[in-house]
Amino acid sequence: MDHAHPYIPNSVPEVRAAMLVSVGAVDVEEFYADIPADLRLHRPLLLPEPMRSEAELVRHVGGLLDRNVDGLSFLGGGCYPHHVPAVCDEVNGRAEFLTAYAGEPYEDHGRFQALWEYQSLMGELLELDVVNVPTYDGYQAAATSIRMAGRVTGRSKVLLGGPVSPDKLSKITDYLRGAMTFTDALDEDTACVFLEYPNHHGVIDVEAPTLVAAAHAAGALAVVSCNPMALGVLASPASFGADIVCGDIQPLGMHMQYGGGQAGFIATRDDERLVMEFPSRLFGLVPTVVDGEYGFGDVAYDRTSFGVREEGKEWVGTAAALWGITAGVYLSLMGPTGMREIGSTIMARTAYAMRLLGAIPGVTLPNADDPHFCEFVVEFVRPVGEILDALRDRGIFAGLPLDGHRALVCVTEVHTQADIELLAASVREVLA
Amino acid sequence: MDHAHPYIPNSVPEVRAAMLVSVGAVDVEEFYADIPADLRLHRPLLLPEPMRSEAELVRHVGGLLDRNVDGLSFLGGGCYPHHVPAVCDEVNGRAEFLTAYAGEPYEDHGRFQALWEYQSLMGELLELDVVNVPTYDGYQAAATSIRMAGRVTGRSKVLLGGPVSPDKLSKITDYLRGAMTFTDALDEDTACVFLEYPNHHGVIDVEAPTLVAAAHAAGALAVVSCNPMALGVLASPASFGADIVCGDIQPLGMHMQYGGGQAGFIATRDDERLVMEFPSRLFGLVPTVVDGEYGFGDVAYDRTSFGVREEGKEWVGTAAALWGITAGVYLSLMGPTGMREIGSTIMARTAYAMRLLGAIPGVTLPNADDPHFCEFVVEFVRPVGEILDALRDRGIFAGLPLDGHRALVCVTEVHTQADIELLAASVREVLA
Amino acid sequence: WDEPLVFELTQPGERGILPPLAEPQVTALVGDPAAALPDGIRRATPPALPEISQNRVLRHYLRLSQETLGADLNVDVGQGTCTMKYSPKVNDVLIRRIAELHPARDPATVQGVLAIIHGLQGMLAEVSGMDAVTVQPGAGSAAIWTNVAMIRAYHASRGEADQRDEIITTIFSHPSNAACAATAGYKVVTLYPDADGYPDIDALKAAVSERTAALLITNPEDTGIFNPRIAEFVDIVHSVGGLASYDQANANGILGITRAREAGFDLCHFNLHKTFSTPHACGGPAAGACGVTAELAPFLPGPLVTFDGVRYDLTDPGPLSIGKVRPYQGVAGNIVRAYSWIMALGAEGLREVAEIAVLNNNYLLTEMLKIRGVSAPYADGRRRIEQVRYSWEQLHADTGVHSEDLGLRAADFGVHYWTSHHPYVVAEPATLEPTESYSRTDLDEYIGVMREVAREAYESPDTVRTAPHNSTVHRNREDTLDDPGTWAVTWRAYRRKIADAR
Amino acid sequence: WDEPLVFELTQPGERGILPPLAEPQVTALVGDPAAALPDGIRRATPPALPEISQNRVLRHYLRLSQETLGADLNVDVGQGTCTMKYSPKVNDVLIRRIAELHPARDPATVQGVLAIIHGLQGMLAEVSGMDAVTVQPGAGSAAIWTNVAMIRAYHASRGEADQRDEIITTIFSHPSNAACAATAGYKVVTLYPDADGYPDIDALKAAVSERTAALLITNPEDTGIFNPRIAEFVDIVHSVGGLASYDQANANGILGITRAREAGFDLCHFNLHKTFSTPHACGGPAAGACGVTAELAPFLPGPLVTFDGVRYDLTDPGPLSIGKVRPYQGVAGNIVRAYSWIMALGAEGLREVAEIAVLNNNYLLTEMLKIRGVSAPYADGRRRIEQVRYSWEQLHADTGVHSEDLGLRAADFGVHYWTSHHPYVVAEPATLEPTESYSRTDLDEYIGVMREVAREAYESPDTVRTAPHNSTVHRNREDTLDDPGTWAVTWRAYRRKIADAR
Repeated sequence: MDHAHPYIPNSVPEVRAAMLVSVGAVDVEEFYADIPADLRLHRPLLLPEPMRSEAELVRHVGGLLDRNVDGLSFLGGGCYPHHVPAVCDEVNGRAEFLTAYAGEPYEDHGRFQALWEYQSLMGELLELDVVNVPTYDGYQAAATSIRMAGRVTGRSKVLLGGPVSPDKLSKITDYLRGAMTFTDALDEDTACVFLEYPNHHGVIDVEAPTLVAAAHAAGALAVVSCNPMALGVLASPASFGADIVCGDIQPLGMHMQYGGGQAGFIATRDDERLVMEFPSRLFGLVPTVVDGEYGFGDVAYDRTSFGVREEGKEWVGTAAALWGITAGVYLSLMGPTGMREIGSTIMARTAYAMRLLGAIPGVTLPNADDPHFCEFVVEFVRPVGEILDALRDRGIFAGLPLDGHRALVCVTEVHTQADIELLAASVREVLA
Repeated sequence: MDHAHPYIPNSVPEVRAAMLVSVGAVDVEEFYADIPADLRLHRPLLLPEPMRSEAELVRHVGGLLDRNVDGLSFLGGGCYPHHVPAVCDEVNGRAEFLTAYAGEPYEDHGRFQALWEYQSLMGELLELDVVNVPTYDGYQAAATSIRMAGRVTGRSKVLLGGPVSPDKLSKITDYLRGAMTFTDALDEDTACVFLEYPNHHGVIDVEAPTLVAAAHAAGALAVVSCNPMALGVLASPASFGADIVCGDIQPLGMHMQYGGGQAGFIATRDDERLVMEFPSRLFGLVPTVVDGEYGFGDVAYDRTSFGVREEGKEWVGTAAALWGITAGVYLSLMGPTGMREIGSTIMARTAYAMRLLGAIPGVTLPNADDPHFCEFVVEFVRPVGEILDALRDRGIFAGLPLDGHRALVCVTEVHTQADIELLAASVREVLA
Repeated sequence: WDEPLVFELTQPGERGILPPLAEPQVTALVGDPAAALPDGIRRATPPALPEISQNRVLRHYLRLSQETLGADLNVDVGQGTCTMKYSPKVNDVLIRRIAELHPARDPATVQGVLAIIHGLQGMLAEVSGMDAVTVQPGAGSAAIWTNVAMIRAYHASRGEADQRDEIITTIFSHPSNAACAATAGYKVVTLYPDADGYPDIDALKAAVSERTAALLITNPEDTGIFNPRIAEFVDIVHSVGGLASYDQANANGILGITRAREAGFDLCHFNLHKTFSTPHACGGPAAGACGVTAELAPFLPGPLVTFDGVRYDLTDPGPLSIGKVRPYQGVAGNIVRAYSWIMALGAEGLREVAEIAVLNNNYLLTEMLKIRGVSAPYADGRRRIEQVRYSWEQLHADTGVHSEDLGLRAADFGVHYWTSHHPYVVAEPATLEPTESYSRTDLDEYIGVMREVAREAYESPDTVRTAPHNSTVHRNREDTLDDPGTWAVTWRAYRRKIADAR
Repeated sequence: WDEPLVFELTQPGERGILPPLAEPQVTALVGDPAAALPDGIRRATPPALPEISQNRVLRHYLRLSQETLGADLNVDVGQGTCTMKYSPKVNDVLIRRIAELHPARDPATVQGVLAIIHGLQGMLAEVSGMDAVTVQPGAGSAAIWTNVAMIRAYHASRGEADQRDEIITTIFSHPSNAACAATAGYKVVTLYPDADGYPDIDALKAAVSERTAALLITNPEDTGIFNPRIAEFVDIVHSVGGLASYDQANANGILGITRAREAGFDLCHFNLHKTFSTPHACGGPAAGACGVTAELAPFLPGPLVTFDGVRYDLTDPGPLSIGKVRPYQGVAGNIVRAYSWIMALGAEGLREVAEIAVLNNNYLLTEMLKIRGVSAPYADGRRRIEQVRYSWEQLHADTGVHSEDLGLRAADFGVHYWTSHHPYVVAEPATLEPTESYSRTDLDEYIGVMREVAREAYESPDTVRTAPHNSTVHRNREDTLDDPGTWAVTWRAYRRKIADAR
């Protein structure tokens, strides 16, 4: 390059030349001496013409993103629209947190503390003593939880205890392949019952405790995937005996970010048999050489593939730590009262939306009498694609299509009474 | 309040009560014992119902701001659309800088250093040794610069050396009232010649050095208000003898922010007579008790009204320090080459816009042959309001109306060739 | 960090950011106009700015930020008179929405931001009881200037411009009251406190005359003492034809309790960065608001933001207006922040702000007075409103340690206070203003540091005298700052006078 | 800061943020469904979360951030293998635009973000030479898993799932290669370096058989040594019917120089948070990309982001697909960042990245080897690509000081390195990877610290052994972390096991 690039300080031609002299090289080609000619790319990469300036880059990318269309959205199904407190963004936008990585517990004391606090705050919400540093997402958390149950029990079957989203099931299926399979029966081969709470249709299954008890009676574990946002009002799965609780923390302070805000949690009792099956890092509070001082470090590091490669439990890598810190900020801000209030608001508004939509001719609600959290299934008299398209033309993204005539509609604290009424009026119009 | 507000920790009713006990008060009313009943407001303030939650607040304010309309803008005239490097926003958004205030040079060493560096970077751009901590805006900087000239010379007249925006003139007029007046002649009563460089019409007056020399010949000072963005390509006013140089740093890294990005600078030679007339704070590099260590402190603090109240030079208060830090970041990023390049780009695109608009029937350019920086006057054959309204209907904010048939059109590095061509095509259409 | 000066980071050729270049077709048509500038107007020597890659520029300023004790990072009750309150982060996010809005846009295209400006004007009118409000001034002192300019215009409109050449203020009002009056050409008369700490009413009576243009006064003053006879003060000034202008920098403790209107003021001003939570930003941008009675309204700076029930507009204020005090409509970012802050609190919330600020202050007062060596001059045993100017006079007499030393030593513990209260009417001053933003635990922590620092002053005074010990740098050799031969306001001056002279 | 645990900040009744409440009309119609939940499903005891005002929560986390040594703040060349490069701030700003975008939106409404995903896929296909790319994996290890899953599906589709039960990797490839293979049910065969530091080709020949499913290999390995016979390795595996998958975690030094295609690989992966600059975020969110040949493309996870020349769409990958590896289309924020980074550089810029990264590394190598006690095992006297795994074995032998001690001591000077390279094939390791982001001055500064720390190890080893001295906390008593009786993963566990047990 004939001038220096702002991202590459030593691309200054004179500096580059001086450094070559300093290391006794004629040319950077010397450094590539080990790469045989037949492996070399003998032409420039064919990439789009770059933007010379930041101004042009912003305009280019902004111009592309302008092609996204806004609207009033009732989409949920695993990624939820919630208000993200500004403090959450402030904290995860801090240069220190955004760009830190694998420092030691000393120069990165703040990062260790923030993640340990995240574990601890989640522990209070879940009423469990062990919570991992986040894994990638709720899908991975579910898949790993099931395999943990398989290892703990030495059994290889998993029984699904309710509707699970097809995408999540796809991930789980791939992840269990060769190790575990699905079953319809609860018997001596069953490693665990897996259930969602609330389930994929937004239903809060009041029989969940019964299912958990049945699993235990069969010597199986109960793995419960839950929406942590609901736990200010719903009993924690641990309170009715769940052994491994997992899910996605996206609702707790992460923007949806076109799917970039997902992060998975896995939690268990402080039982060595369970703890030793975690693939993830687990940070622990630890005394230091100074009395009374809190330090933090890795608990049972030699479980992990970082420590012992293929001898570790599954594998661990960079996943979603910053979202853990953020969820910690969220829970610190919300406190017990905030979590109760937001749960109540969501349930009330969800119920309100169900009432309004259920009253529209041509709409039925399959599970109208069950309690719901944050989403519910709507069945239209006409094909769902047709209805959703017509609503989209009105600037409303009314729900996720499930199948033929059904859609999943999501309502949270960000949807006002007026929003819900607009949805209902628009559905009525479309069906009229 | 029956619950605590997130912004008011001690609004927890129990804490409030306990603190009252702790200070031996029955009630907060005790603290207001000095306020007589007839001064008390015996009713609640009549304010709009507040937003309970941050989510609702965001929606409310966002909803109001949705009423602003976007478009392709060619508005300048004192506040300019430039690309703001992301690093500028990152730095001025840092909680430490955003919320610091009046700390000492020790615990706020970083703030002092950043502001001193701003002064120094501006000093290089301006080729002057003394630059103030920013004052409010370019208007204030101009008004104060003229009064400084009045005090230094002991004279009371100011001669304008070219077109000045009516608003700026309004501010200056108010500020000089009782102390100085305008004149048309350069004589022994003239404290200074005040000229803009480039001037209010975007014209780079090539006679500026001559005017400065004439002022000096009359024993007057030359006060030059300049656009610092131009100084990568234009000779600095100091290079042709300006005594006091002032202006607004908004172009150097500040978003327009509906006028919130303005900040004023004043600069002079390192001449005690001039320095002692600054009302602003001036930070200086200072040795500390540790050899070789750089500290920072206030230079000649006893000039200021902070130090000596009404005996100080004019007055000083909280003004626009953060924008000074930001301009420092901007200049650090741009360097000499960046400032030259951006100046060249702006001049080229401005000239291009002049060529294209000037070629349209019904458009004339009053100063077509003068060099321009960043803006120029366009004269339409039809009333300017009519033309601008028609362009606004096409999503183009084409310029600032000056008077009857004239508008001021601004072009910077953010306007691409295509933008300029769209403007020209639209003007042609409207005039057709 | 031992972070160098930005100039020391230069590496010729490095670039921090690249600007766009003119397109080939543009250049083909117009050439390079910058290169075509005539000699003497074309820059001959590039500015000696440093050349630094982007990563290093960022690192430099991030490190400097970490070397700055922002209010967000500490229990910032020590910058009394400045009302260091929590500035909600959500408001910083909201203002991004106006980042690219040009201030001279046609009002039809900026109805949103105008609605907010108008809304804030209305809310501040209610908070002050005044009839009309402008939020154009750039900060508190600019608002004081604006009020002085309106006072001058008012008297001029009545033909009394020359006659009324005196403005009265008090020593515990912000120095800008005195300084703005002087800048506007007024003779300044300063009232000192009487034995109770109230501005001396007899001195006022003696001072007023047909030469009196106005009284500029704070209440409560920087001592936190509310002057109960304030309405009398106003009446006295009115009785000679003067105006009364209320500096409401200290309004935080009296929101919803008492207003400018009830005391009879003609003008008042607020600092949005104090009472209304906008961030202090290392010393601005801030924002000021002026409120006036209907009689003074014609003198307001223009244009006015008005609402006809359907749309917001910018209206010319008429011939009596003082004109512009600032470009455009003020510091819009802070206007949006202040609006949002009030909308997050409402009437009940503002009153809670005031009451808790005052409760916190009296709690702090009670605990501070238990510390050896400190006192709260004036109004002995009485309550204060939202702040107290303390005196370490006794501690100084006992130990020789100055208040400033204590403040610097406190910084070693992560808190601080400032002592910029010239002239030192209160000896060895420290002004603490806890606002509503700090919890009891926070205040206890602050008090703990004060107690510890005072203990050190008595037991190991050198530790305090040589503080700071934990800062990036050590004590300045201040003398060079007042000597024209050595002061160095810029790097170029430093090189010329000091570095190259060696 | 001596910042407490967040739980210690609680004050019952304080609120950090308030959520909206249901409107009165909503409540009138539906009541309070949460309260109506049956016992056992309704939460009986509120979670024992702390109760803290907003200002204090913010202060807590800001202080913790300052206690974290982010890459933005230091010359972060010590986290070798991690490619700590400058992550441009502008990209963080750009992604705000997708913050509120639901990932299951109809493709017609998200053409912008799909265009970017598709664009990045195409650019990575060119950079790797592969035929098809997915950016769905959540990070590098997830991409490795995805490749292993595709390998498994490929062999299954040919009826060889059971027969091919071995995966071969090398000790200097990331542990996730071995671990993902094991998780997928494969027996793992690990190759060690020969005397020159290259993976032992004879060992590979001995290892391959009809049981070989694949070779997972990095090149250059974590030693910075490029294996010149890599195409032979691939051929050997191919010759027995296995696949070859290229872990391109270390691609930064070879961008535009050599590609997976040229060496004959079937699959490869990139870490967008390494080579393509997305921030490391304390350990994610990151993003991974997998590239495959046309033959493997049917096994890609779905849906695929496709373009028909007019519009972008999500397309079902067909029956051979492994299915989902992650919800939705991946970590969109990082996809936008990586796209923007490449668009700021172009082909010429990427090549400059590689060349300067390699130049910086060899500069660092030259200077490091001048320090007493350090060596660069293997390939003596040869150049390295983008990183070097150094050994302090000599220094340890001389002084008893461990590499880890040196790293902790370096942190006292504001830089650091990590030593998490288990098992320690290289004794007393330290891996330095300077990338293109650091200037010569930065590298000199880092080298200076290394020199000083090594000097201390020889001259005052206790200083090093007891480091850190400038950190917030001191050395952990690590033993409690491996004991189920004392480990404390949460505050509730700590209270139960330790605090309350006292």
